[in-house]
Amino acid sequence: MELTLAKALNSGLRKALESDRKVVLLGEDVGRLGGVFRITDGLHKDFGGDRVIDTPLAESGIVGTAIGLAFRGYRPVCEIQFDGFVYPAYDQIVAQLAKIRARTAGRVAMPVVVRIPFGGGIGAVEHHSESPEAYFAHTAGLRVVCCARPSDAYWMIQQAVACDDPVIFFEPKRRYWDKGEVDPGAGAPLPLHAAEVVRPGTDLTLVGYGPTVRVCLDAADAAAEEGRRLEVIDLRSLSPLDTATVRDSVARTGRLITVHEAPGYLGMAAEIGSRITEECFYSLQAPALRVTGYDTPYPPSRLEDVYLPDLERVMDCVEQSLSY
Amino acid sequence: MELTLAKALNSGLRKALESDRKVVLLGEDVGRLGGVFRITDGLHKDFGGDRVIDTPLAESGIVGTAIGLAFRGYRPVCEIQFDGFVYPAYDQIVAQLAKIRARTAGRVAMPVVVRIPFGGGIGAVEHHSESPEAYFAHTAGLRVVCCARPSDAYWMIQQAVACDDPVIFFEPKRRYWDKGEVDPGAGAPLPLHAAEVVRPGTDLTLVGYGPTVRVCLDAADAAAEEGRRLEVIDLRSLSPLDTATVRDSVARTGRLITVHEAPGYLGMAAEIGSRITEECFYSLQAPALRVTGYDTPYPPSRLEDVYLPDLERVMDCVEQSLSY
Amino acid sequence: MLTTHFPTRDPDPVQLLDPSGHRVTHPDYALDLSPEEYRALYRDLVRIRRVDAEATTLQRQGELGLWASLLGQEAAQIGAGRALRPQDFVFSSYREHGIAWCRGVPPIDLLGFWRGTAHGSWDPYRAGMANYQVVVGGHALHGVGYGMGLRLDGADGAVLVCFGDGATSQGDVHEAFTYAAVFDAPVVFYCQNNHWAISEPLTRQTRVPLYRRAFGYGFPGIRVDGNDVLATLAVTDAALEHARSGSGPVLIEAVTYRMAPHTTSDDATRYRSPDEVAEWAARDPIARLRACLEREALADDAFFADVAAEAERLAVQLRTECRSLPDPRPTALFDHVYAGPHPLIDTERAQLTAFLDQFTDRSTDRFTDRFTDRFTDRPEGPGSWS
Amino acid sequence: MLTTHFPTRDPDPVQLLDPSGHRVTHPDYALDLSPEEYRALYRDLVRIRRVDAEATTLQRQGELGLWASLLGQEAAQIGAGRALRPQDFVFSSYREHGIAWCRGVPPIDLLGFWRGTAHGSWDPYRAGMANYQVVVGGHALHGVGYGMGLRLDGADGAVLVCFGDGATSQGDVHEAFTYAAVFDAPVVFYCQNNHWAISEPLTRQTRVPLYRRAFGYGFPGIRVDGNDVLATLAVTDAALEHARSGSGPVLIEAVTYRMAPHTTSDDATRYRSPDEVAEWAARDPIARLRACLEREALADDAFFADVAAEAERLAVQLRTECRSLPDPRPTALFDHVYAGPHPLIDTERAQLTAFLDQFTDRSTDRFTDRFTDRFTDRPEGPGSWS
Ligand SMILES: Cc1ncc(C[n+]2csc(CCOP(=O)(O)OP(=O)(O)O)c2C)c(N)n1
Ligand SMILES: Cc1ncc(C[n+]2csc(CCOP(=O)(O)OP(=O)(O)O)c2C)c(N)n1
Ligand SMILES: [Mg+2]
Ligand SMILES: [Mg+2]
Repeated sequence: MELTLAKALNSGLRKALESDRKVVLLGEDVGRLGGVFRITDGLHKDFGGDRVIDTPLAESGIVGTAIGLAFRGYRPVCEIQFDGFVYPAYDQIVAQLAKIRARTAGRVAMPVVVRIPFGGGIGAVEHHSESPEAYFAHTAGLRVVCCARPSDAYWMIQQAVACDDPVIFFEPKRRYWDKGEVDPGAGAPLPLHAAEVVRPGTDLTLVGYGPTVRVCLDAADAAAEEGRRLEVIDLRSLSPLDTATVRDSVARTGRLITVHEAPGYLGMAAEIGSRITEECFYSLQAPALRVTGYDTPYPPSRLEDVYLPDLERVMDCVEQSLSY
Repeated sequence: MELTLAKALNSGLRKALESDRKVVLLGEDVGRLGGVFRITDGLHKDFGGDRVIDTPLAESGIVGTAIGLAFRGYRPVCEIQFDGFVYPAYDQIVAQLAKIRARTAGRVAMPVVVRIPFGGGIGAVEHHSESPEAYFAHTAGLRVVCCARPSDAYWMIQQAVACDDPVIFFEPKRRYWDKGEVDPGAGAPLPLHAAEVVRPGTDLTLVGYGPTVRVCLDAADAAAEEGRRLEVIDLRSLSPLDTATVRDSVARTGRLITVHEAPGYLGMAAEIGSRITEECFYSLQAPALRVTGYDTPYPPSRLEDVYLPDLERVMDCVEQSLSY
Repeated sequence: MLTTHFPTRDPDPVQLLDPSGHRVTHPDYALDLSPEEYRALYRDLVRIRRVDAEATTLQRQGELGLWASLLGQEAAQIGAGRALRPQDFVFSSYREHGIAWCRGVPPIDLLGFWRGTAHGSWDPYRAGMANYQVVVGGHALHGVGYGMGLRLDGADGAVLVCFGDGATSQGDVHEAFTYAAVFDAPVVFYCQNNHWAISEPLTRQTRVPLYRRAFGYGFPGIRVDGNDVLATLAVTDAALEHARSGSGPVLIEAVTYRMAPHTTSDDATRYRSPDEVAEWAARDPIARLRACLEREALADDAFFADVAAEAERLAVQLRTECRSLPDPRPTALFDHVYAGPHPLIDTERAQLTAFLDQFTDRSTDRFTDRFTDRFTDRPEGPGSWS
Repeated sequence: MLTTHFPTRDPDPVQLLDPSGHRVTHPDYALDLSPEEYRALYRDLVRIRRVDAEATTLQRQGELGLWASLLGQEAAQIGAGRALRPQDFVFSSYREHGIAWCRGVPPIDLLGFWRGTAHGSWDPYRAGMANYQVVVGGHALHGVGYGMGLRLDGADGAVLVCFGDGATSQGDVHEAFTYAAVFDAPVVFYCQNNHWAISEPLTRQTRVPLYRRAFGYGFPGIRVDGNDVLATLAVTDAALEHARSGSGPVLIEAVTYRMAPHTTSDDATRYRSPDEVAEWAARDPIARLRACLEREALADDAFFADVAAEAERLAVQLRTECRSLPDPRPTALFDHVYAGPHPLIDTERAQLTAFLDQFTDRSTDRFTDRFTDRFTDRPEGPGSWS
C-alpha cells in the first residue's frame, strides 16, 4: 500500500506495540496529540496512557526514565520533539544510555530507541532544523540509523525497537509527507545496518541519507541527461557504517561524494571519506568530496535554501570530482 | 623559567585576571581548593570569591550563568572538573554559547572559555578519562583548542581569554606534571589557531594534539633510529584547523598519520584525513591513516594502556603507511 | 521585603481586580495609580492584542512561517512589563510579545523572527531584553548569570526571567533557582502558568501549584491572578524591588490561560475541551480592566474608540512593514558566526560567492523565486510545530 | 501515609537515639527491635567501617587507584540499607558501600571498580542494586524510570535512589523529582547530606535544609539524624512503605558528615577546619549505638570482642582477594559494548589481536609489566581526583 513516511512510522510503531507488551512510547505530546508531527497518532487511544506516555517537558527526564524502564525490562521508544532539543538529554544519551551495557559487563541491556525528527527545509524557527547525527555517531555504544523512504521507515523502526542496543533513530522531517509503497507482508528487505544502492551507476558514487537521498537521486537524474551515470547509495545506517557497500561501489566508480545537511566539519562525510580512502586508495580517481551544510549555525529560514545542499550544489561537486 | 603545564596554566590565568577585571573564573572546587588539579591554586586567595567563584554542583549552571555574565560584559572562564562531566552542560554549550553571537546578529559577544581537563592515562575511574573534543569541534560558533606543553599552556589560555568568541580549551591532564620552559617576557610565539611543526622531518607527517604530541615525538625518536625522519605537528587548534601547516607538511612528506585518544569513528583524524586528502590528493603516497582510541567506551583503568595510542601502535601504523 | 516563610496553606492568587472588574485590596500589595496610568495599561493591553491578532493573520496569509499567540496572557505580560525599569533586563521565551512591547521593541522586530529573516531582530542592549529563546528553559540560567553580573558591578537593576508552566520541568530552570538562591542574584522568575505546554496539561508538570517550588530553595514564591493586570503589576513591582534591594530571587506564578492554540501550526481541539476555553474566555483580562475603567469612570467612550482606532493603525502599519521586510543576502549566513577571523568561514563564504556567481550577476537572484513561495511551498501535512 | 503538608517551621531531624546513646521516642516513627536486631545493626556498622578502612589502606599501598570513604556515614547507610526488602531496587553513587553491603554485594566486588578491573563488578539484578554511578545525579532518573516500570508491572517493590548534598544541585535530580511526582513513582530519594561536596560546603548548594525541596513538588520531605542508625532505619522503612503502597515519592535528608577526605586523592585540610571535624567525631554513629547497647545491656563484652574479630577476618580476606583480582584480557575492551554483532568492533578486535600477536604468543604479556606498576607509575602531582 502507499503510505507517507510519517504514516509508515506510525504503522511501524503500532506493529511494535502490538508485538511486544514491553514496548512503551514516551515523549512530549506523544499522547492525545499524537506528537507534533502525528507520528504517534491514534496510539494513545488504542494502547492507553501506560504504553504511550506524555512526559513532563524535560528531555533528560525522557531518556533518563527510559533507561530506568529498560533496567526494569521495558523497551522504551523516546520521541525528542525536534533535533535542536536533544541536547538537554545529551548526558543521559552519551554518558549513560551508550555506556550502561559495558558498565554492567553485559548484565543490563539497553534496548532504547530515541527518535529524532531532524534536518531543515520546513521554514521553521531556530533549533527546529538541525542535523546533530555526528554527535551520536561518534559515541561508542550507540547505533545510529536514518530512514529516507516510507518502506524503510516502516521496517527500520521495527528493527530498531527489536534491537537490544540503544538506537538513535533519525527521521527526515521534511520528507514526512513523501509517499511510497510499503508492503507489510513482505518482511524487512534489509538488515538494519545495511546501506542500499538505490540507483546503480558507473561514473561516480553519491552517498546520502535521510533528506539528502532524494537530492542525490535528483542529481543522478540530472546527470543522466548529460550522459553521466551516477550511483546513489542510501546509507541508512550512520553507525556502524556499511563500509562494504560503499567500498564496492567506489571500487567500481572511482569517485565518491557524500551529501548531508549537517555542517561539513567533522560531519559524517569526513568519516566516510577517510574510511573509504583508506580502503580504496588505489581505485579513487578523485578525492572523496562532500556537499554539506555550511559550518555556521542553521540560519533563519529565509536563508535555508542557501544553506541546504541542493541539486545545483551537488551537480557542481560532481563536475569538480569528474574534473580530476 | 621551568614550569609544569599545570603551573603554566595557573600563571596564565593569574595574568588574565590581572589584566582585565572583567575576567572571572567559575567552577566546582576552583576556589579554596584551587581545583582538583590545582590549576586555580592561590587565585581565590589573591583575587577573592567574586572573581574566583565556587559554583553549585551543576555544569549546565556553570556554563549557563557564564553566558549570562558574558551578556553583562564579563569574560568568564569555566572549569569543567573532568571531561566526562561536560555533557550536562552540552545544551548550554552547543545550543546557546555557540549560537548567541549569530542569534543576536553580532550584538552580544560571548567571550567565554570552557576549560576541560581531558584524556586518559591517570588510572582513574569511569568518566574521568574521556576525549570529547570532536563533539565540540563539529559545532559551528565554537573555537576549540588544546595545549600540549607548558609554554603553550601559558600563552594559549591567555589568548583564549582575550578572544571574543567562545573557546573550548582542552588540557591534557596526564601531562599536567610535565615540565617545560616558559618565557613570560617573550610574548605569545604563535596565534591561537596556528599549528606548530614541533619536529621537522621528510618521510611522513605525524599529527597529534594534547597528550599525543609526546607520543608522536617518541615515535619520531624511535623512527630516527631506523633512519626514518618523521615530521611532528602539534595541532594546537582543533577548530578552526590550521590546514595550511598540515597541508604544506604533507605536500612534502606525502604521508599523514593523525594520533588521538578519542575513538576513531568521526574523530578529529577523520576530518584531518578528509580535508588533507582533498587538498593534497596528488601528493599523498599513502592514504591518511589514524591511530586512535578504539570505538568503545573508555575502559576500566587496568585496560587503558591497551586503549591508548602508544609508541608501538604509532610505529605499527608508520610501517603501514610507508608500505604503500 | 517579601517573606520566605512556609505558608500554612496555599493562598489565593493575589488579586486587585476581581473578575467582574471591581477593585479589591490585598494586604501585601497596594497599588496606587493615576487615571492616566489606568488608561495607559488598557491601551497597552488592547494594542498588544491587536498586534498579536495581526501577526496571526499574517501567518495565515503566508507572510510568517509561524506565530505563537499571547491571546489571554496580555495582563500577565503587560503588568510584569510595566513594572520593569530601564536598568532591568529581561530574558524570555518566544511568547512574550507583551513584555517586548513594554521594553519598546518595535512590533516589526518581533515578526522578523517568525518570518525567518533573522533569529533575533532587535538589539538586546537597547531594549534591555534578550532576543527570544526557543529552547524551553534555556535562558533561565542566562538571567541568573546576568543578575550575578549586576551584583558584581554593584549595579541597581534586576532581571526578569519569563517562562511557562512547561518550562518548570527542565533541569536548567532548577539550576537557575539553585544558583540564584546561592548567589543572591537579583532575579525575578516569572512563570506564566497558562495551563498548557502544547498538548500537555499542567498536571503533567506538577502535582502542586508551581509557586511552591520557591520554598524548596528558600526564596519567596507568589501566586498572582495572571488575568488581572493590576495584580501582576503590583506583584512584579514588589518582587523586582526585593531583588534590586539585594534580597535575592523571587518566583512569581502568574495564573492565566493560553486562549489560542500553542502556535499557528497547532490544533488545540485535539486535546482540550471547548468548555474549558469558554470558562477562561469569561475571565478575559481586557474586559476586566475595561469594566473597571467604566465603573470607576476612568475612561469614556471616546477613549475606547480612540484606543481601538490606534490599535487598528498599528496593525495596518505592521502589515505594511512585514510585507516589506527584506530577505537577508545569501552570504549573511556567515556574518556574526565569529567575532574574529575564521579561515573555514572565509573559505566557505568565498565558495558560496563563486558558486552563486555561476548563475547570475546578482548573486541573490538564484533564490528569489524560491523565497517568494517559501511558505506556500511548505510540505503538506498536519502538525503542531512549536 | 506520610504527610505532604507544609510544615510551619523546620522540624528537628528525626532521632531515636540521642548523641549519648539514649533511646528516645518520636511521634511519627516507632521502631521495635529485638536484641538480636540491635546487635545485627551494630555488627553491620563495625564491619562496613572495617571494610572501608581496609580499602583506604589498600589504596595507599597501590592496590586501588582510588577509594571514596564512607567514614562517618555508616549509620546513614546501614539504616537505609536494612530497611530495604528483596523486591526493592537501589540506584546509588560511588560512596554507598554500606548500602551495597546490605544488598549482599561481596566487598571484593566493590573494590574491582576502584582498582580498575571493571566499571561494574556485581550483577545488579542479583543484588537488587545498580552498579555505582560516577556522574553526580546521573542515576536519579534511572531510579524513577525503574519505579515507573514497577508500577506498570503492578509489582510491589520500591526504589531507593541515593545521592549526596552536592547532587541536589544537578538538573537531573530535579527532573527526577518532577517525573516521580507526576507519575507517582514508588521512589525514595535518599540524600546523604554529609555537608561537603569535595571542597564545597552545603551553603554552596542551598540556602535552606534540603528536605524542604520535596514540598515544592508536592511529596513528603523528611529530615533524619543520619548518625542515628535507628532513626535512618525507621524513617527509610516508613518512606519505602509509603512508596510501595502507591503514594508516590518521598525525599529523605539524612544529616551526617563525611569524616574522611572526599577520596584518597583529596586533601581536606585545604578547605575545612579540624574543629568542625572534631565536632562531628563526637557524634560518631558507632559509638552512639554501642553506648545504647551497653546501657540497655543488649550486648556484652564477648559480643563486642567477637564483632571486632569478625571485622578483622573480613579485612584480611578482602586484602587477599583484592591482591589476586585478575586483570582483564586486552580484548575485553570490546566485550559488552554491543549486544549484537558490530562490524567496527569486530574489525578493531581483530586488529588489536593481530597487533598483540606481533609481540608475543600470549597476547596479554605485552602489558603485564606496565600493569604491575600501574599505580606507582602514576603521574606525580597534587590533586583531589574524584
Ligand atoms: C527544550 C525544548 N523541548 C521542547 C520544545 C518544544 N516546545 C516548544 S514550546 C513547548 C511547550 C512549552 O510550554 P510552556 O513552557 O508551558 O510555555 P507556553 O508555550 O505555554 O508559553 C514545547 C514542548 C522546546 N522548544 N524546547
Ligand atoms: C556531573 C559531575 N560533576 C562533577 C563530578 C566530580 N565530583 C565527584 S564527587 C563530587 C562531589 C559530590 O558531592 P556530593 O553529591 O555531596 O556527594 P559526596 O561525595 O559528598 O558523597 C564531584 C564534584 C562528577 N562526578 N559528576
Ligand atoms: Mg504553558
Ligand atoms: Mg556531600
